[in-house]
Amino acid sequence: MNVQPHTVKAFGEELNQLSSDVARMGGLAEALVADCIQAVVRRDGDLAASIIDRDKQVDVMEREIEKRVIRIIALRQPMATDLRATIAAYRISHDLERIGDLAKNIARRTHVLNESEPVVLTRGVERMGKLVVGHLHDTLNAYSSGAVDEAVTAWRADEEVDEHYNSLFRELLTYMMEDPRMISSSTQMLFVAKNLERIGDHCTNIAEMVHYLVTGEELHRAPPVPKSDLSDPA
Amino acid sequence: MNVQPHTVKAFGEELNQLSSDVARMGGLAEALVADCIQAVVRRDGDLAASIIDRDKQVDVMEREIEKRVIRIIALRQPMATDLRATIAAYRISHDLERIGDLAKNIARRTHVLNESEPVVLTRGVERMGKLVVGHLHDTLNAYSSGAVDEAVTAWRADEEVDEHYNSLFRELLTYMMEDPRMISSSTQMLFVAKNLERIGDHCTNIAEMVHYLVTGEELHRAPPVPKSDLSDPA
Amino acid sequence: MTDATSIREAVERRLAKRYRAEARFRSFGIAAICFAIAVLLLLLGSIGYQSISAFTVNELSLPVTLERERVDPRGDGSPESLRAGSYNGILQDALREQFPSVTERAQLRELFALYTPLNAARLLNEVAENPGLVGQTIYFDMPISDHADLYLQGRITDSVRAEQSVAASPSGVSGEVSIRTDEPAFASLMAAAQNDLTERAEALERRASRYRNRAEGMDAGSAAERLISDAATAEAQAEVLRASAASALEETSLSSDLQSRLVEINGGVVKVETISQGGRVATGRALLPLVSADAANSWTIRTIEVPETERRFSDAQIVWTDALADAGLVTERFNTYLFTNADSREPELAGVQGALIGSILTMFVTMLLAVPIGVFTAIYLEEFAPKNKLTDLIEVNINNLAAVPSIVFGLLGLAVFINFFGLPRSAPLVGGMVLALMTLPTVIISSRAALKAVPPSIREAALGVGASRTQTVFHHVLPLALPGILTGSIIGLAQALGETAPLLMIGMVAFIADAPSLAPGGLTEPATVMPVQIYLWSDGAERAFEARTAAAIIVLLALMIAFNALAVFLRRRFEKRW
Amino acid sequence: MSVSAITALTLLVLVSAGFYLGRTRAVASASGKPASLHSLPNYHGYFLAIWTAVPALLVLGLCAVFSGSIQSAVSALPAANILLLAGPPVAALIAGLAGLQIARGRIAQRFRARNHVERFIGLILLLSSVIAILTTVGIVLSLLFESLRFFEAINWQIQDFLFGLQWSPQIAIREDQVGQTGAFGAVPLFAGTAMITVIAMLIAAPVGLFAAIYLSEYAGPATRRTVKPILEILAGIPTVVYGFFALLTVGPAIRAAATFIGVDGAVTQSALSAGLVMGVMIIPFVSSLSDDVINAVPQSLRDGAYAMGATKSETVRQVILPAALPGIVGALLLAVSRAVGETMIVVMAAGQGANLTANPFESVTTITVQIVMLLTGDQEFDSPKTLSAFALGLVLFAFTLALNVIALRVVQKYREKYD
Amino acid sequence: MTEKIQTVYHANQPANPKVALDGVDVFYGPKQAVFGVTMGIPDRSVTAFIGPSGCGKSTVLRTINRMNDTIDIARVTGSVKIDGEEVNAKDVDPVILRARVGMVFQKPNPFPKSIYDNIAYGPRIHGLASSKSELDDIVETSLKKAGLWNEVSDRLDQPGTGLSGGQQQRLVIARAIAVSPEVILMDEPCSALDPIATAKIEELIDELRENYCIIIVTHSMAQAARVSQHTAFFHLGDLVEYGGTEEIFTNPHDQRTQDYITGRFG
Amino acid sequence: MTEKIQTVYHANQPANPKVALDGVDVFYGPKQAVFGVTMGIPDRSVTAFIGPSGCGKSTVLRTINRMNDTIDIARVTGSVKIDGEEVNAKDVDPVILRARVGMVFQKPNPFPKSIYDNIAYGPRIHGLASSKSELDDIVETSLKKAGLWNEVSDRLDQPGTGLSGGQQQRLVIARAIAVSPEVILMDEPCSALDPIATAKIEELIDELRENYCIIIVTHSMAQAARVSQHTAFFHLGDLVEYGGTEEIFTNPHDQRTQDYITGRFG
Repeated sequence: MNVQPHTVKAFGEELNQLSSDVARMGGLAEALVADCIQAVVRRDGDLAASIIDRDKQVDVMEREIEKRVIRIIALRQPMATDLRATIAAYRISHDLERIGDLAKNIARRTHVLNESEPVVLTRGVERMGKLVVGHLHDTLNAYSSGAVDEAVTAWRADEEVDEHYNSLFRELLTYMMEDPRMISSSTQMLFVAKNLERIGDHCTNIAEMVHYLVTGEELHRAPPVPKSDLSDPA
Repeated sequence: MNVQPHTVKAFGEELNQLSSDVARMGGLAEALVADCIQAVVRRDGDLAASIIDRDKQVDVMEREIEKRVIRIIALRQPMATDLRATIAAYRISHDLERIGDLAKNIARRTHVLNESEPVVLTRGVERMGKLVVGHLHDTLNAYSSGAVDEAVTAWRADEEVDEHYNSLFRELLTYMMEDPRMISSSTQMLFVAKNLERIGDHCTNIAEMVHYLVTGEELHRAPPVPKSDLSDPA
Repeated sequence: MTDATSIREAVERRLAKRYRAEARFRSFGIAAICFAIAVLLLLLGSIGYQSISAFTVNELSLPVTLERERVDPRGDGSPESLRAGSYNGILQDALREQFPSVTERAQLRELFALYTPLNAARLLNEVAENPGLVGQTIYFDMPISDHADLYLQGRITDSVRAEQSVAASPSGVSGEVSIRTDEPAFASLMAAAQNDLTERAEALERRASRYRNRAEGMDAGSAAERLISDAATAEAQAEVLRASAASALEETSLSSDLQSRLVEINGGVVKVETISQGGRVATGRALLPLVSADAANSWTIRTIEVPETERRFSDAQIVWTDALADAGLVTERFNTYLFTNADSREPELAGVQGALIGSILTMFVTMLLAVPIGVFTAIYLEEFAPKNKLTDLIEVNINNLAAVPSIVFGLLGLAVFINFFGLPRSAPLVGGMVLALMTLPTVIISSRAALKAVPPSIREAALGVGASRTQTVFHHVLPLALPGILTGSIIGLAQALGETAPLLMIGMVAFIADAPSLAPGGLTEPATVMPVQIYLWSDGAERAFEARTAAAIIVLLALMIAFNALAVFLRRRFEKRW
Repeated sequence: MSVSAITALTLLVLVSAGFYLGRTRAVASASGKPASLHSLPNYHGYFLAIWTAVPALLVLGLCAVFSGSIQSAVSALPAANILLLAGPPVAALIAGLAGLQIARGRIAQRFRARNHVERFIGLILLLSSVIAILTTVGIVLSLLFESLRFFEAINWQIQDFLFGLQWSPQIAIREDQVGQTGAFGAVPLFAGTAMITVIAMLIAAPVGLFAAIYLSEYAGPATRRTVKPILEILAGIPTVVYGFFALLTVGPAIRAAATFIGVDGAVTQSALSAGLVMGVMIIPFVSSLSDDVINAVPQSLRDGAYAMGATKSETVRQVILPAALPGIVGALLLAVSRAVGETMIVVMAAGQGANLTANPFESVTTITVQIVMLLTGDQEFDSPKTLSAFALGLVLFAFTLALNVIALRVVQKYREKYD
Repeated sequence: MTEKIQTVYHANQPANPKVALDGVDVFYGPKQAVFGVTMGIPDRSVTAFIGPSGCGKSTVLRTINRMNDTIDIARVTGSVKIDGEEVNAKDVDPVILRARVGMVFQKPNPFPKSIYDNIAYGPRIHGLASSKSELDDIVETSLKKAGLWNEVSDRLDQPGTGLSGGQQQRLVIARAIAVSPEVILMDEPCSALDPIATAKIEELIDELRENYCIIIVTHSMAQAARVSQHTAFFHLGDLVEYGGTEEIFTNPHDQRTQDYITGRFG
Repeated sequence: MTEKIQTVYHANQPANPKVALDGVDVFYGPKQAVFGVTMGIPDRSVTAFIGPSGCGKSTVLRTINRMNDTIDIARVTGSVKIDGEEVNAKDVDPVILRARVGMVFQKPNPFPKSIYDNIAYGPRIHGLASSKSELDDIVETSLKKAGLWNEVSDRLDQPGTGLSGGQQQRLVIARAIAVSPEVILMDEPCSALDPIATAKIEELIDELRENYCIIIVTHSMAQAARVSQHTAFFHLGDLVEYGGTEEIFTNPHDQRTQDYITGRFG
């Protein structure tokens, strides 16, 4: 972003380290989300277990980034872009941690799902999952490259995820009503979908932070679209 | 905490303003949570509508606090306790905003609930809600007074909320299986309970920040308690 | 080289050598300071030592009978009449009264040289002031002559008395007297004279041989010839001396270039001229008549160590002075003449009062001109002057003026003030103006330094609250710089006070016997100043002027120390820290 | 009471009246609000006082200058004495009153009295500083003018004056020998001056320099407090005292010492004794100038050297002296010019014989001695003998001027570095 | 050097600037030190001038009370207006101007007089007090405003130079206040002080802002951030950017400002 | 004054401190300026001394190379050890000590010699180079280490005083490095410099830390935070708190440290 390097190289390095940590954490979270969908779709208990394990790593990274941010603020008094980069890293790491948590939550639900019948709607969840992973990927790319346009695109795309979630919700509800045996697993699927929707929300947050980081201005959320009756009020 | 005031009074005032803003925001969020439970219990559509409206205020406050925090970091270069207070305010406001969002989400669900039969389990939700509101209240008190012990107590109490949530989850599941007509409303109730559980989690976060703010050290989360089969993997 | 221990070794290897160099360097510094202090002490010590005799004076107090007809020839007691009196005669008579035996003209001249006739004028003044004295006999105090004074202070010669217990009988009481003893009491004197003669002969011979040696080393020429002739003369003189030395043990005539021997016997003094009969008989003139010609068992031989030819105070004068002193007519007291009299040809009456007044008048003019002009110039240059060619020129100018030799200012004064403007020569007015011009750069430079030392922040502060430049300078800068300005001005004036050369140029070197008046009119009267007075006296023929010079120096130094003490006091008292 | 005293008193009263009038008028014009005045009331007072005093004093000054001519013009008239006595004061009073009247009308609320008063003060200051220039002009003109007359008297044989080997101005006093060649050859004087200066500097330079170094770098505060004033005493002693010292103490001592070691022809008034004493006189000059220069070297440089592990002498020799060198050179040059121009010591101690010799035990003469010799006593201002003193003065002035200019340049450069 | 991008202070340009500079150039001899600075400085707030050494910030400051007049070789062109009144006009008396525009310098420079006389000097030369009691009032008010009254009220007759550095600087501020200026210029007022004294001065500046137009030149970006509401960044004699302090320190628009503020020095 | 709470540097107290102070008292005449300071300063890191004016931080610094010796009235008691070797012992030669402990001062003080001679000064007086080429090597290495080589390599024969303030300060650091010291003391090395020069010096300090034990006294807390790994806070001659810089600036244990760092001055 800045061609000129910091005169105090160590400061520049610290900032670089911070953003590369965030990027690495993003990669980890992205992998967790992709894998948890696979775990649900393939009913893969081992993968689910590994996700739960890997999420701990994400949590550790978040704590490290938080420490690093406080350290930078306390010792370097960052200003302007540097300050924004620091704040953005802090916020994004928080979102990524939540994403990791949500992925972990999804992975946990595979245990329950595996015990019941295979749910038909895994297809829908898989599609929604791919969409979310795609957005997450784009957002993180935008962060790494500092491309505002990409971030805005990713931010806009969240509506699509919401639509997906609403249709899934309705379908699952119908499903449960049709076959009460499926209630337990469908409920789990409901939560999986909800979690994916939340992950999408966090992507939006990240995209907003990228926008702030680059331009210094906040992206204002569009006014909430009125929800239809059967859609889930998010 | 510090008897001595800041030599530059404006700085001290800004910090005080920040923490009083956070406290005010906390009060608002607390009211939202309490009201949304009332709305669910009493099936009060008007209250629900007002909650949705008031949440916007919480969102605005969060953005204001965020701006203020960045302003303080950029212009005042806070150190030591001041830095921790600033960071804590930032984090807590974020949690409070989430709490507001979750309360709003609960309020939205009353619309759906009102259309269906009254759910039996409102009692359980109400109890759980009261518990959560109580914790939130205690945590916010701890923030205002800087009492670490209270914060730690509130932090510990989150397990209780989790237990409540798990029993509610099981009951609702059984309920749905018994009466498929209740599926739609029970699902909503499920989400209400889940949201309350999330609010509890946010209380924990706030308690952690209070601990950090006062002592400068982080409260480490206890290792997750192994969940029973039918409990919801949070 | 980055190895810590090897670096340490390298450092340690050279350490002893470095410390030796250190000690050497330091000792140079100490030596320099010791040298400076030693010279200062030597200077002050030698001047102090030389001045001692000038601060006391031996006063001759004679009973003087102011006979009416001699003092008041017209008899009307009018001032005119009193002025016509023959006071010197009265003084001469008074002195003769003490030594009735002195009658020869030549001896009388010697006797009257014990005081200076200028004292007659003093006596006249005393009588004129107090006509009631006429006809009375008073004790008149006057300084004894400078030589007598020096003699009494032991600065002309030492003398040794040898007590004799051999019976000696003088041949008479006055005139030519020969003293006869049974034993050769005077033999030792003969031996001493012989020794003395021989030594002097040897010294001459040594010098002659040195001349000859040198002449041999030279090419033949006028210089060599002169040397050779000099050597020949010396050898001839040595010959004569040796001859008289050889016969000395027989009969010695104590010539005046040998130590004088006086025999004090029976209350009289006989100057030994010849010794004969193997040292049993000494013959000479009675300088002071003996009371009787009886044989005496207790008498003294007094040796005056400096030969009579080498001093300007004869044996007779020594004896008379001693006699006067013994009679209690000579008293030693603090020399007030030094301060109450102006210059005089006679050292014993010479004083610095005239020069002091001249100095005061001159300094007054200098101060009045140099200080205000200097301070104004400094203020202008430091605070107001724009940076341009003119002010640059003034600056360079002043710095150069400060180092222009003082004598050049004298030339300026001579050419401009005296020749061009026609101001009077030798006047304090002109001297003051010349010294003012000379002091001006010093005052300007020290004032500027004092102004410069006031931090610019004070000026900014005053300008910042809306003071004008003039207000800034006169309210803030000048008061702060004042101690420095005063100190600098006083030091400049002190310098001017000690300055001599330019005043020589404008004729302030004249002999001024009357002190100028302190009134404004005195500014144009001829005058001299302290340092010039010192210069004049240092040239004085009379030996007593040496002491007077030294004393005048002490007075001048005291003045300058007072000036500098004032400067130090002002600096201490008013110095402000910022 | 004399006329002048009455005049002075009247003028004083008039000026005070002017001051008071200005003040009151200003206060009145402000209509009770002094803060609304452009200048403080006192400045209005000063303004009127100046306008009263200056015309009056100018008139008095003019009367004094032209009094001679007026006197002769009116002496024919009866009652001229009264007119002469009373005229100038009355005229002065009238002028003062006129000035007061003219200036009075200008006092007003917005009148910039302060600026006018300040401009007047500025003018006085400027006039003062011009006197310094006039002095130099006076020196140059008088020296040049008289020198030209001298050169004219010796038929413009300037080269003989500058390079001639014989100096005997007494010859020239005889009318028939005016301008004879060889009589005014100044080389012996130059040589004598040079020899004495060299001897003096040989003493003063090392002693002064080392004393300064020791005082500023080694001595403790107590030593500095005692030794510095002692050196200052040395500087404050008038030169005539040094001359006396040289004449009576040093000269005889040197002669005795010279005779003792077998040098012939040693005299009391020798170049050596004058040079030695002059050297002593210049010691404090060198040491105080060097001290200033050394002290101007910032402490931080010393700290830097000490922190590198340098010893004191290394710090002095390798850091402080190189840093101070230009200043020290300047100081030494100033000392040389001082030695060249010094008069009294040489007059008293160096003798008067214009010997061209390299033997320091002999007596030599210098430029300044000759100036003194030529100009003391009775002078006829037309004889080349007297005029030659001015030519010598010109040479002296030119030489010292050149030295000073160089020295001041060097010192200035040095100062700029550390200001 | 002549072509330059001048960021106009668009959003916060005050409608009625207290001090308005328009195309101000300053030359030192033949060298141009300030290039066409145009800016409006609002009343009742603190405006900070920042930038690297030699960027001309102090020079611009000194055009406002014509302190550049005291430097022989300095020459100012362009217009400087206070309340719409031209400052550089020939008929403006700089003495009166400087009474309207107080100035505080880098090194505390109290007069070596008593504390009382330090404060009273300005009112005295400008004839602001007609009686002793009026003068006493001015002194007390000024010292109170400068927050120094409690510390020195019992020793007003002692020299101002005996105070500590920070107190001296507050004394100097009180002295400036005493002539009731409208604008106070401060040229690095804290650079000679330690952090404690600095904090006290900054607190004082913050209090004074309510009544005066304060312009402060500072080396320390952190200080500019702390005390000012508006910040102007100068570079090589150009006004590069001028805006709200928060804006400048979180989101500067010009790359040079950005680089300077974040410590990216070439 | 005598009773005091001394926070011991527990966690980060290095096992083998490069410089160890034990009960160091310093007196100026009859006045005690430093009270029993005990601390161990680790090698290959930057330790900052902070505290208000007159807190004794510079005085403590100057005990390490015995620069207090050059002040007549200063007296030091207690033990100062470098690598376990007592510094204050009578038989320790300050010349050798100062060759081991370099020092950089507040005002850049290059000698008025050429850049080359400035650097070569130390090696020359200590006889560290046996040949001209060896000396050339030392000069080049030192200038490179001080990051100045690129700026001055083509004008080594020009005077060091002609450089800019920041370059002069780096020249002085290079001069200190040239005698291969083990410890480098810096007494407010940036207080006379502008932000740009300061940043460059800070960068240099950060680079040098890999090879030297650096101790820096600074007025600026921000600077201490930026450059140091360890920070010691002094107050009224006491060492109040000593610890990791991050710890001190985010979570100091002593109330006085807290108050000072957060700007709460009495």
